[in-house]
Amino acid sequence: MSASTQALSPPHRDPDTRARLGWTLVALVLLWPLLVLAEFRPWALFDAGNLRVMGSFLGGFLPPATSTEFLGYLLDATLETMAIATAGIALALLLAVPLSILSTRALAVSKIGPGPGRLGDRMARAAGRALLTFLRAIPEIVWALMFVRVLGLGPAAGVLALAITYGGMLGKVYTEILESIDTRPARAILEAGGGRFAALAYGLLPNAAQELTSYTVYRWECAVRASVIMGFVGAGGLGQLMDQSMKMLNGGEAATILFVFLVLVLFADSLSATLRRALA
Amino acid sequence: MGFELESAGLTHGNGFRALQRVSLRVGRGERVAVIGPSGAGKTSLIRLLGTALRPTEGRLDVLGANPWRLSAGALRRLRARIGTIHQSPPIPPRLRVVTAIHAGRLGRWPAWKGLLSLLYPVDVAGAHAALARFDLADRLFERCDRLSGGQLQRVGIARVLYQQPDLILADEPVSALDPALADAALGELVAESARSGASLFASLHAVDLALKWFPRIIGLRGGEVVFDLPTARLTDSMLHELYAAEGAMLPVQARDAAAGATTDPEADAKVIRLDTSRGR
Amino acid sequence: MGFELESAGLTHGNGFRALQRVSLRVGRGERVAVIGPSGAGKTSLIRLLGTALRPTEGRLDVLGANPWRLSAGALRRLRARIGTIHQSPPIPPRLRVVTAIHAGRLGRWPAWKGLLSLLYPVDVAGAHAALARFDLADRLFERCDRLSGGQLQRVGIARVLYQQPDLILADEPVSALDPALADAALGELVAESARSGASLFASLHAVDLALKWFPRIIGLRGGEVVFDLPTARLTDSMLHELYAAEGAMLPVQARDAAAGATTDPEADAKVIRLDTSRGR
Amino acid sequence: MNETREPCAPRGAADFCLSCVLTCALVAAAVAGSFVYLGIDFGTLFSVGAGADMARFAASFFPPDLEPDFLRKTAYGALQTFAVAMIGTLLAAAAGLLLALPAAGRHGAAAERLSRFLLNLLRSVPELVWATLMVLAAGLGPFAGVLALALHTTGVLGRLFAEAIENAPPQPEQSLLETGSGGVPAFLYGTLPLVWAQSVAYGLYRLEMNIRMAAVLGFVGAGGLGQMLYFHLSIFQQAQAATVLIAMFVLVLAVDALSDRLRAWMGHS
Amino acid sequence: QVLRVSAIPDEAPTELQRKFKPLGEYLEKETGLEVVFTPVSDYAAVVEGLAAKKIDLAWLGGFTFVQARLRTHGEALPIVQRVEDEVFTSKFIVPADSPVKSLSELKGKTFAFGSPSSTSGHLMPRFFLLEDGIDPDKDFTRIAFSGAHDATVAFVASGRAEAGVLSASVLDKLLEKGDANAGRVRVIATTPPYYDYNWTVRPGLDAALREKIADAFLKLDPSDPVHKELMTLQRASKYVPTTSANYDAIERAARSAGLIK
Ligand SMILES: Nc1ncnc2c1ncn2[C@@H]1O[C@H](COP(=O)(O)OP(=O)(O)OP(=O)(O)O)[C@@H](O)[C@H]1O
Ligand SMILES: Nc1ncnc2c1ncn2[C@@H]1O[C@H](COP(=O)(O)OP(=O)(O)OP(=O)(O)O)[C@@H](O)[C@H]1O
Ligand SMILES: [Mg+2]
Ligand SMILES: [Mg+2]
Repeated sequence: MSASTQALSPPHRDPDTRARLGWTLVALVLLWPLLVLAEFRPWALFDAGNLRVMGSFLGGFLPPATSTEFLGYLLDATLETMAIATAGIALALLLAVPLSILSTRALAVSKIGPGPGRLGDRMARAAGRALLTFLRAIPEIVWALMFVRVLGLGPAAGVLALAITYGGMLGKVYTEILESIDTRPARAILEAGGGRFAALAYGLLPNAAQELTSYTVYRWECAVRASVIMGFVGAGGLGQLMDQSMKMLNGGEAATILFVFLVLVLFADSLSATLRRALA
Repeated sequence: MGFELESAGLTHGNGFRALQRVSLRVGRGERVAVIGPSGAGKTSLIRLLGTALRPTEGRLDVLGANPWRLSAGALRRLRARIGTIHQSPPIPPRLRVVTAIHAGRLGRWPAWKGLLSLLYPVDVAGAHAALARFDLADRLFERCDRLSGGQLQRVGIARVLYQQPDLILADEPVSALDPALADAALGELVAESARSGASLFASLHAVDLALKWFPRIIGLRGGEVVFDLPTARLTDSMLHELYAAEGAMLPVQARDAAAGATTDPEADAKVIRLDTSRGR
Repeated sequence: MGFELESAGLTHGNGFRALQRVSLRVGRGERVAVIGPSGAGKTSLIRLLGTALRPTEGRLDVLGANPWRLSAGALRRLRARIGTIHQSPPIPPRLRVVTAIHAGRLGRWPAWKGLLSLLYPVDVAGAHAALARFDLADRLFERCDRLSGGQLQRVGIARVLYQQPDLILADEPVSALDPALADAALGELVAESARSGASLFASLHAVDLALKWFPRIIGLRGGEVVFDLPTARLTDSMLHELYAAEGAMLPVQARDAAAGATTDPEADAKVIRLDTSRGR
Repeated sequence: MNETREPCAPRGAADFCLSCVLTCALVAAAVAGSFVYLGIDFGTLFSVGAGADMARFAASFFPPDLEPDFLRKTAYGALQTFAVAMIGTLLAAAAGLLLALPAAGRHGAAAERLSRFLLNLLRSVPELVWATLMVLAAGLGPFAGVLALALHTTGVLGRLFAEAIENAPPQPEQSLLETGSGGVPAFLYGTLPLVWAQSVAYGLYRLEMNIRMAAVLGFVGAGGLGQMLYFHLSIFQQAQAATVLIAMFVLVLAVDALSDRLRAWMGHS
Repeated sequence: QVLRVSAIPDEAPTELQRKFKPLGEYLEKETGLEVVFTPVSDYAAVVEGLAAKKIDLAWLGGFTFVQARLRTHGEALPIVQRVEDEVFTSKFIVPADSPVKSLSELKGKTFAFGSPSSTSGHLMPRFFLLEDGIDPDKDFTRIAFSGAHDATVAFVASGRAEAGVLSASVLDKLLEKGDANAGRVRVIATTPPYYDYNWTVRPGLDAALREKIADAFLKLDPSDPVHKELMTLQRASKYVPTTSANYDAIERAARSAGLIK
């Protein structure tokens, strides 16, 4: 073997150095115009005037609003928001699960080799991915306006809009999670003649189930926060309430709503922890 | 027919040429061992035969068909007839042993059965029988990450036997087992091949086991077949030559240091001792 | 002193008792091999000594200190002096070989050096030298998932030698290597121990290698020490007994079937042949 | 040889996972309950005119406004949106990683609780609220948007990173800790290479979300595509809105392609 | 049989809902239909709802009506409006302690409109600013859309924007209520009058029903205490019939301000 000659003169330079240095430089050079465009001025934060304005606003957060009328609104809004989020995520899963199974590379038997049917497979995968991208690249509000034409004002249009965009996002993230774990077990099953679902269930899910679940729960939590968009088409909820109080700079109400948000997030977090433990 | 290779070659993605000019023919029910130094290409060869990699040159025929000319469905059926024991078993750590064994038959089972078995093991008795052959019956419902190295390797073997393939490919199937168990496990593999008429093609580091259990031995070095002989015609010098190159490349000063400092008078004796009669 | 165990025991999380009543004393610079059937507790013992697991009973002393009484900092310094070669090297697949080797010295290096080395390898020459001892110098900048099984195992050994520990624990360090290379690699380990005065404690499946390179052998079965003797005083019958139990448990009818069908007249010869003189 | 082992009995029935079934039933009940509570009727969605109606709505976006002047404005908006989202995400990724380590339980239980609560707090305040606060703190303009995105995204990425870290196989890092390495280097050598790809994917994915989220930030003067979309949709300038949507689409596609490329480069087939 | 009603969100949706409650009950009584009010927070949703015939009756701003008219090919019909809506104005405000005295001094400042589709909060002020030689897109350093009239006051009062504009009637209402934010702003200019809000019915609504609804509004009499309360909430002193042609001027203004292409 030729190694003996190399052994005498060890390569003292990492062959990757140049590429790494180059990419770092490129990144730095590109960062500069971005900072300019975003008007990055951290010192503005410490401007005395700004601090005073913000301080007095934050002061307005106390005491939180606790009038019974407002709490009544809040309870209604919370229930409605949770229902919208749950229904939306449920529909989103109907979209996301098949599409992500379709577009996960680790489940494509034709990638091995590559073997027969790779053209069709590749096209199906590309179509799946394109559909996912399309679904989530169009903002919720546009979908919502479209469904308003058919379903009228109210939660139905909001739920559908949520389902479509979140379906696109969940599908993409599911795909990425399935591809980023150890895919050798799934591959071994495909190599032993197993099908797509078998490889998914026996090869990928045991390792990925926890992460998939916790991401889904996180998305549910996002859907709760996204109720501001649902408000656009008459499916009120917490987000809309929050939006109003912030616009009116009504700190007390905002504080109460924020507290509800925090409670919901903590709930989602413990739900996710419980599910993860169950799946461990 | 088991399989046939005609001047096949394999170049890895990074341009490394792992196999070249390999021509082999293994008949139905035949038992062949492949031996060779580390990095010789044994695993690559087995992955080629398992249709996990596609030869970059030459022709490959497995179980009477050229896998890379088959339709997707036919390839899948072919793969279900090939069982591969991997060097380190590709089993998700969280899977239970019974499920890991069932995964072997996913190629034959309809999809619903595979999915059902994940919820409720459908063939406990079959999995139990396969495990019992390797002294592991009591670990049926254990999680795979609670097994010792040798136990996990045996689960990998049991899974392939449970698959009931027509061609068994084994990549160092007993590397993590003690001599007695290694011998017994190879005995099981040989017995299975004899019982079902499946061809058995195994790569082995333990030359004595290869000589004991296999009537035909193939020597591989640097990606090429060095010899392909009935066991009886294999000579000591052939084996020496097969493993020689690498011994010679170990830097000499380190060995000298060892020899100088060690208290064991045998440490500076001839390092490579291969004796075809040992273990027979 | 190397280490000392006094009637130590280990019970795993699921209540499985992997070790019991183990008393051992290994001096500085001493070389000891532990052998025993699969599931005997070899890996458990080595993890105990490597302070990866805490004994559930008894007393443990490593390098003159009880690790579980030390402060966090002192425990860390102690661990930096223990090098463990794992049964399957726990190296992230995407790491490059040079980085994987450098990881061995993280315990000695200040944090900044470890961080820097991730970007630009700080000690290419050192890593190169460590690899060269195992005939792998030319794979310095390769990614670990592009290595063969044996190559990866050698990277694991080289990493521990690069660490320069005072106690080398090796869990089946040569299971994926061919006989010649296995012998040479053990030779390197022994030489290192002789040069640096480090104790060497290795579990081995290959009894012949254990007998050849180690002056003292410990037999482990069912979590208990069966014998602990100078190599010279080990008898054939002791070895037979050590491995006997499991051979007896393999179902007999399968063996018979194999013997009946096989063409190899030796297949039904005595299965377990252990000869203390072989390999010497 | 191992008397402690229980004799093997195929106890398949005992393995039937009761709590799994209960959980599934609970989730199903929650979903059904939600639909009932909202009184949603999707019936009209499948009525005769529905498809045509939606198609008419979609058709009203065509053809998009391609006048050079407007294109220039859109391009500038797109750049600014990208810049705001990018800087916000970068800041968040750095902060998120720092908080993820204690949140994954690496520095003791107290640190875990604290950092988890901090992450939850950051995340439970929607971008919009952060934006309002940041406008007060830093004045009207894109920088307020950057800060708002960064604060919220820190909470999100911190949590996602922490879970990815918890899910990664522990052996590599464990083995380094056993050689006495410090916590941070052990993480960098043992776990980071395993979670790197997934974390970058999450980061890029969040970048994409933030590009879209800039739509909501538009009205606090953070400008960019978001404000344009809001403006043109509000006054029914569908042609202009279509151009903005296309620009957003292109940005999302670009980030998607970047994500794919990066992950392939990091060695995932 | 239901009458589906909505309104543009020129104020907070909960506020709209509260205001609508007595009116809804009154309409229920007068028409004999069940009245369902859906508050939304997006102008476009109301117009889409009207065009898709998912809403029967909507409270629209002048500019929103013009958009609805275009979107339904002239078939959306305005039926009634308050007398105040015939001479509507907008007011430009600055923080009380600002040195600014006239519109021309606003150049180089940050400026808050209401919603982009608001007549009094965006369209007409923009039109009159343009006539005064101020191009909002070029002459203000930054434009923010607060989303609602009362939000504009909050924006300006808190210093988030250096100036803003809103409907005169909302500002008056806030001042009456003694709103804290309204006390912290100062009016620097008022626009000439124009036609604004009206109640519009969807295309194809049964003519008899349309008449019934219009009559119900026109019948409202401030001397009746029940009606009085309802009208105070709506800030109406009297309802008068209106026609589509009244809004042609707004359409022209919108075209010249480039908001309709
Ligand atoms: N994915 C890959 N990309 C690039 N090179 C590879 C890849 N896999 C293996 N190789 C290289 O191909 C050669 C043969 O590898 P292979 O795994 O077949 O060896 P082997 O005979 O099984 O060795 P061992 O006994 O050590 O397992 C090795 O030099 C290895 O470095
Ligand atoms: N994490 C764990 N939880 C429960 N049981 C375990 C765990 N790890 C190992 N065991 C059990 O402890 C026993 C000893 O395991 P250990 O890994 O020490 O065996 P070993 O001697 O190394 O065997 P091998 O030669 O097969 O590697 C085995 O029976 C194994 O099933
Ligand atoms: Mg191999
Ligand atoms: Mg072990």
